[in-house]
Amino acid sequence: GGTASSTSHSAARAPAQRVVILATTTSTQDSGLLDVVVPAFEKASGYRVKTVAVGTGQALKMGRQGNADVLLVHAPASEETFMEDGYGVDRRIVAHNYFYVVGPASDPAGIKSAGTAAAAFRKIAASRSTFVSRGDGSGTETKELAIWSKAGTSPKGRSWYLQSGQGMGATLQIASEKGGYTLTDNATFLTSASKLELTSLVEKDPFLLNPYHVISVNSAKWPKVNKAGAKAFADYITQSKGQSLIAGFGGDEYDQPLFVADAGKSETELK
Amino acid sequence: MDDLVQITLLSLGVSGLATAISLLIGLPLGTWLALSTFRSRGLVLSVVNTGMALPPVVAGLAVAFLLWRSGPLGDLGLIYTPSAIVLAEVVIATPVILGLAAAGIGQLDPRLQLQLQGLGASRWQTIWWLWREARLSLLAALMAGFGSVISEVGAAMMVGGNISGQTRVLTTAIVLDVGRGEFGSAVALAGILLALAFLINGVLTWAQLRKRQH
Amino acid sequence: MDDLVQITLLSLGVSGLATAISLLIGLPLGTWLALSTFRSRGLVLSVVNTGMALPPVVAGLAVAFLLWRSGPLGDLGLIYTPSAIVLAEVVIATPVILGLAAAGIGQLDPRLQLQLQGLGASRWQTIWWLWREARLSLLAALMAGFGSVISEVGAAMMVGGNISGQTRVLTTAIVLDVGRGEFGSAVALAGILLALAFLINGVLTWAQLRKRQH
Amino acid sequence: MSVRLFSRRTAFPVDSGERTSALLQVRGLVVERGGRRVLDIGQFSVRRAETVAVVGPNGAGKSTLLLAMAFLLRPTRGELAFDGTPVTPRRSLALRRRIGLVLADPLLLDTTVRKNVASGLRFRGVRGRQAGLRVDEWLDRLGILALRDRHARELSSGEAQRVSLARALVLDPEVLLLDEPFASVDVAARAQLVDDTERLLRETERACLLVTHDLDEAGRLGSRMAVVVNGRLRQEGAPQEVLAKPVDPEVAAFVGVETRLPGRLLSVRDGLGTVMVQEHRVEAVTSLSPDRNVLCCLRPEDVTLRPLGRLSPPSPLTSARNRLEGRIVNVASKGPLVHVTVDCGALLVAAVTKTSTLEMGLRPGDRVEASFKATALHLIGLPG
Amino acid sequence: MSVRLFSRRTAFPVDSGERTSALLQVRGLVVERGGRRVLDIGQFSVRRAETVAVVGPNGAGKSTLLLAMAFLLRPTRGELAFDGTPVTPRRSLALRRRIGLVLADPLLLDTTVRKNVASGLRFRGVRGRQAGLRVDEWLDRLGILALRDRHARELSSGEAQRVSLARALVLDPEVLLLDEPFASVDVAARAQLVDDTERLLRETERACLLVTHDLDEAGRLGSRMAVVVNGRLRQEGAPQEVLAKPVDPEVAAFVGVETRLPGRLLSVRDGLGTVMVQEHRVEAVTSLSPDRNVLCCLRPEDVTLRPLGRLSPPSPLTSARNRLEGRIVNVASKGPLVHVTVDCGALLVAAVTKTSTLEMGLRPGDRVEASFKATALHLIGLPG
Ligand SMILES: Nc1ncnc2c1ncn2[C@@H]1O[C@H](COP(=O)(O)OP(=O)(O)OP(=O)(O)O)[C@@H](O)[C@H]1O
Ligand SMILES: Nc1ncnc2c1ncn2[C@@H]1O[C@H](COP(=O)(O)OP(=O)(O)OP(=O)(O)O)[C@@H](O)[C@H]1O
Ligand SMILES: [Mg+2]
Ligand SMILES: [Mg+2]
Repeated sequence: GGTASSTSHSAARAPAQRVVILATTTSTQDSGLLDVVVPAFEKASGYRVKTVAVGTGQALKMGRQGNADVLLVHAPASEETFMEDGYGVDRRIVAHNYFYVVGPASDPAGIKSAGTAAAAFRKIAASRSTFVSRGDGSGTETKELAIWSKAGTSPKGRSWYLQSGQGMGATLQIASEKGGYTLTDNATFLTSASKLELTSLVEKDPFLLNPYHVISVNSAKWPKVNKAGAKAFADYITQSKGQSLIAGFGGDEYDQPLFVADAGKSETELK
Repeated sequence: MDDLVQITLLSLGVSGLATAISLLIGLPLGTWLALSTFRSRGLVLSVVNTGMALPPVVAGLAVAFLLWRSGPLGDLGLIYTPSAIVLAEVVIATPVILGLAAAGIGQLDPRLQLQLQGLGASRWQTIWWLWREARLSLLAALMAGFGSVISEVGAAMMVGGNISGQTRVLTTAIVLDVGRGEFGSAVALAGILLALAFLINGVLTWAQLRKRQH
Repeated sequence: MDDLVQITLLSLGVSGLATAISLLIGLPLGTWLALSTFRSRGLVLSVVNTGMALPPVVAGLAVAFLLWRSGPLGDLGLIYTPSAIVLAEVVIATPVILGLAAAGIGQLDPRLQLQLQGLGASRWQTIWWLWREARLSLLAALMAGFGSVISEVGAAMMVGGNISGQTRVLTTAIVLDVGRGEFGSAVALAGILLALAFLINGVLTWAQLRKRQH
Repeated sequence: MSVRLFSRRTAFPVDSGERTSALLQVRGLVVERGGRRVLDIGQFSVRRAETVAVVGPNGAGKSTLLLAMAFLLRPTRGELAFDGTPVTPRRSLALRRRIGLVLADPLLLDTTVRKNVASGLRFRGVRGRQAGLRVDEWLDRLGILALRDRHARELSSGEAQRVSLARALVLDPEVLLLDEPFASVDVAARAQLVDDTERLLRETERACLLVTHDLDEAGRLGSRMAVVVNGRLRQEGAPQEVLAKPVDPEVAAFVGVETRLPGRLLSVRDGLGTVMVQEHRVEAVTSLSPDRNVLCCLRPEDVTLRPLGRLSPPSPLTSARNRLEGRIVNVASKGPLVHVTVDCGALLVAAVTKTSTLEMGLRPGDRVEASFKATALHLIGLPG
Repeated sequence: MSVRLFSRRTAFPVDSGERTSALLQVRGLVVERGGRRVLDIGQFSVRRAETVAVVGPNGAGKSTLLLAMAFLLRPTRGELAFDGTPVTPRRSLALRRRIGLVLADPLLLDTTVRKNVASGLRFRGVRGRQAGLRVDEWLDRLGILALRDRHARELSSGEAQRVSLARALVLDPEVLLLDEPFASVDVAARAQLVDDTERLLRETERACLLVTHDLDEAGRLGSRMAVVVNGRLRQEGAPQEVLAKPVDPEVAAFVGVETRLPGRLLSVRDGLGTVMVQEHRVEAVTSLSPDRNVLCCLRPEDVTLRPLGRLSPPSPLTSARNRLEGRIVNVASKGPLVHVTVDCGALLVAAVTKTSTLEMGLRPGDRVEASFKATALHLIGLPG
């Protein structure tokens, strides 16, 4: 049935290539954001989006190999390398949320008073409290490592420093079970907080900003890339319709919206 | 609710098709392996049995390499379609069915083959009756093959993409729910999956016992 | 490199132990199921075969519920340890070994049991020789069981946590590499895993063929 | 011990005469297989130093009886005792280990010939050199020593059957249960084996239950013969007696009484009865009372023929000898003998050696005199 | 067609006399099983309307020969032809469908009796009512119609063997290959079956290769008898001839020639030879040349005994009759006969009917005269 309807659709709306492959990180899918945005985009544009939620590393790899048309990711450093290497075009900010440093309510390292993430990490290291890292090359891990280096410590190889090598949900679960700390994006944390024995201890540090960008894969490098589709998706989520969907997402269920729509802002504006 | 029905049907369809194809490949090859006596048979058997240990995600990766746009079959546009999942699951289930079928048929009395041929059975008739005689093992092989694909997630994720409404099957939906911390929903989906498997097994077991009252 | 050795050994140890335990549970139960003739035998067989379709992640989830701090066995502190993985893998491999063993033994000539007892075999001696007679199927069952756990990832992730240096096994490492986009490394790990499986299968197949030259 | 003796008595009251001698005994045995009652035997036993040959048509229940007596089939009803001890599931293994069983199908284990033959010993914990020597000795006695390292799947049918026999004999059991043990063995070896087995059973005073289709074998090995038909024990007794004096027409037919003629017993004097068979009056030794219908049974080998017509001397008179004249209607070779059917009004079958047949020149159409002793004619009472 | 005929000729040059009659033919057949050469047969054939009975000791290769002739074993070497057509793997299925095969082991399929018997028909595409009727007819002829809906696993051994027979006979094949087809069938049914089979083969003019351990059966069913020993075809010929005139000592022993005495052929005149056996001088009809060592073969049924000592009349003189006096050393019952061993210097075995034994009162120790015709004494040439 799929192919039959697809031909009739393409005849009506006439996008040359209807399928758009969106490679994204698991956090956007796990939070449920894409379940709202993608169907709306499909309805509005006539494209069919194949959302592939994978690790950040794999998403970027798929972009590098031309196996995706458009990326929605949150690992600024890796993204910049990706752009510099010429695999992406048209990188735009979509939204942001924040990372939290979370841990057990008892807060054995006493980081609640630390103020900044770096200070909190120093306390964790000093008290040798358990810290669970994603360790999966995700944007979250990249950010975590940046914080460690800002804090001036290197936790790798320490017995209290665990690398889960898993997604945010699983990592939070491990941290909860082990009574340890971890760094999490607020969207994932808020959606699963009820099942966890973790509280948010450090937030609102500007360094903990978590920006999401949309990047179109360079069709000059990979001619098979659906350039028009990628642009259409990027346009949609950075323009009014998409932005309002993002801004409203999660607001009813949680005390705060999970994402802040940022289209058009520049990196520096966010901080 | 609609979603659930669609996911369930897709799971069933994809796994069923993959199992059927694996059966079509594995049963003849397994039969041949069981009945032939060439030198390196042990080696081939080991390779096949090793295939049972192929991690689904690796099967998925291999198929993805094939089907990705950058791969040799990229132009077919099969990646992130149910067909891609079927392909990967065939890779997973075939060694299971092949290996177990070879074992089951290999356990038959070798003289049975002679007796059948002596009754005038053609090659295919002979094989058909050997299958009948080994049906207990072959049904177990079928069930193990089906079980291996209906329950696998790595390949379905990798080449299917777990795309809602398109390639989301029960297992990938379960993993998604688990990732979201929605354990209740995950367990419910698992319940559906197991109920399905039970239904199919029940029908097959019943058919097999009916034919073989002690 | 050290890491690689440790991960490989852990994989082998965990899967080996889980398979061994599953064999200890599945083989006797499967034998009993094959030889007994009680009324609801078909039902039990169906349930067992359904177990082959249990998604690893669900098995993992079930064991996690048990072992999480909030669970009934939480105080044992087993979650995110290799023991937890073993436990979950036992849940996965047992139905496989049980179901396939039952099929293999069920395919034996029922008079063989009488002949053995007639020769003065005790219950255990009888069962031992029946196993010998069905060894082709039983080895395939063992390999399928081992294959199902050495290749599974959902349960190992869920209850093991894939914690580097502690509970990271080959499959979870592969999944991690895939997630990182490090496909080459993933394939290399898969190579190690398959080489391992091949080695084990080769040894078992050789042992079995040695005893059964045509 | 005395308590057990007591409980044994209550569980299975065997009369004291039997208790000493009956090694294997069943009582009220009913066995159902596949939902059908295939065996229903009131009382049957195998005594020490005795070989009971069980014969009967296909499907009669002989193998079932043997399986039941090896405690391998749970009977629907009935009591079994081994050496005076009632057989219970708990005791059955220990008792079974005093038995040697050979099934009709060799059902060899998937290993070498030697290990097959050693299997029963291994089950009893006998291993090592001692066991090896015993195994080799029996392989040798059965003429299959050369095959000892062969895989059991690579044997001819006769070879396989010998392995199966060796497997039971090596155990030197108190009771041997043999189900058609020589069926696939070649003539020469079979003659040898029957002789050997007979000697073995006699010398070691072992009990044996032998199921066979060879009445000759049954007669040679069996100290008693039991005829099972349709799940029931029809007759039991010395082989000669069963062959000569079957109790009913079915048994008569089965044991090879070719001449079975209905007649009427007119009178009996001093145990010698006069029977009217069609127009003939013949004499038979009988214990039946007169004035009843009978079946006259005559084994072919008890009938002698004499050609008539060609100036034959009058036959010498013997006491109580029946003589009937008739015409040969059929001559059929049966092994070393020839079965000659003579129509004397009623049809009589006589067994004659080939040599005699040739010498007398017996051919269909010839007139002959058939004679048989009154003791050879066995009467079975019929209703009416 | 003519091309095939031609190529057939080159591939398998059969002489024209045989081509018309040999239905199944092998030449230079060598079969290896389990790495051992188990069969090595120069030339052997089964002609139309002929039954060849194959006999031989266990493990001789009889079943192997039968499997090879059913194109079921790929021979190491050798050529097979069916109806003049060389058998190739491509043609073997079509040719095999003209054959009916019964293996020694019934090997029934895991289904009902009826479906088992119908299986061969189904393989040939024969189904439906027609097939059903044929199946039922044969089930009836074999006395197992009542079992037709039984599962094949629920049969006694004899019942299973009858199913296996029915399965082959229902096909009405051009050639029947039967491997010990009656081994587990009961005496009565067996006699009936042998008769029936004989009539069937005769009336339908079918070819048949029958492997059996029953020499009597072989003699009755076989128009020819083939003796296989140790993988080689030792002798072929009319059953009477094979039994009476075995070509070598091994065959002689196998076919039941109990008296086998070494002697020296002194002279031959007009085909009548004089042989010195120990101190005795006996006469035998022979075609051997004199002055060589021979084995004197004598079947027990060809020897007649006459008690001596108790005022016995001088025995009537018959031409070329050998007479030896001796003392009985053993009397053993063999079915309806008694084998009496007489020590006349050399040991002679005579078969006597039970009745004669009793009438003559033969007992060990008695002096008797053993006599046999010169035609009954068969000489086998020995080296030297
Ligand atoms: N496994 C079985 N299940 C059900 N019925 C059976 C089974 N084996 C035998 N029977 C039936 O039980 C009856 C007795 O069988 P049994 O094997 O004791 O006969 P038997 O006297 O040994 O015959 P044979 O001379 O053919 O060996 C037969 O009617 C047979 O069909
Ligand atoms: N499957 C086999 N593999 C290897 N050797 C075999 C196999 N079957 C039989 N043999 C051997 O081949 C030889 C001939 O066997 P075959 O079965 O032809 O004998 P046979 O004459 O039929 O004997 P029997 O009278 O015992 O049935 C024997 O030495 C036997 O041990
Ligand atoms: Mg029987
Ligand atoms: Mg044979």
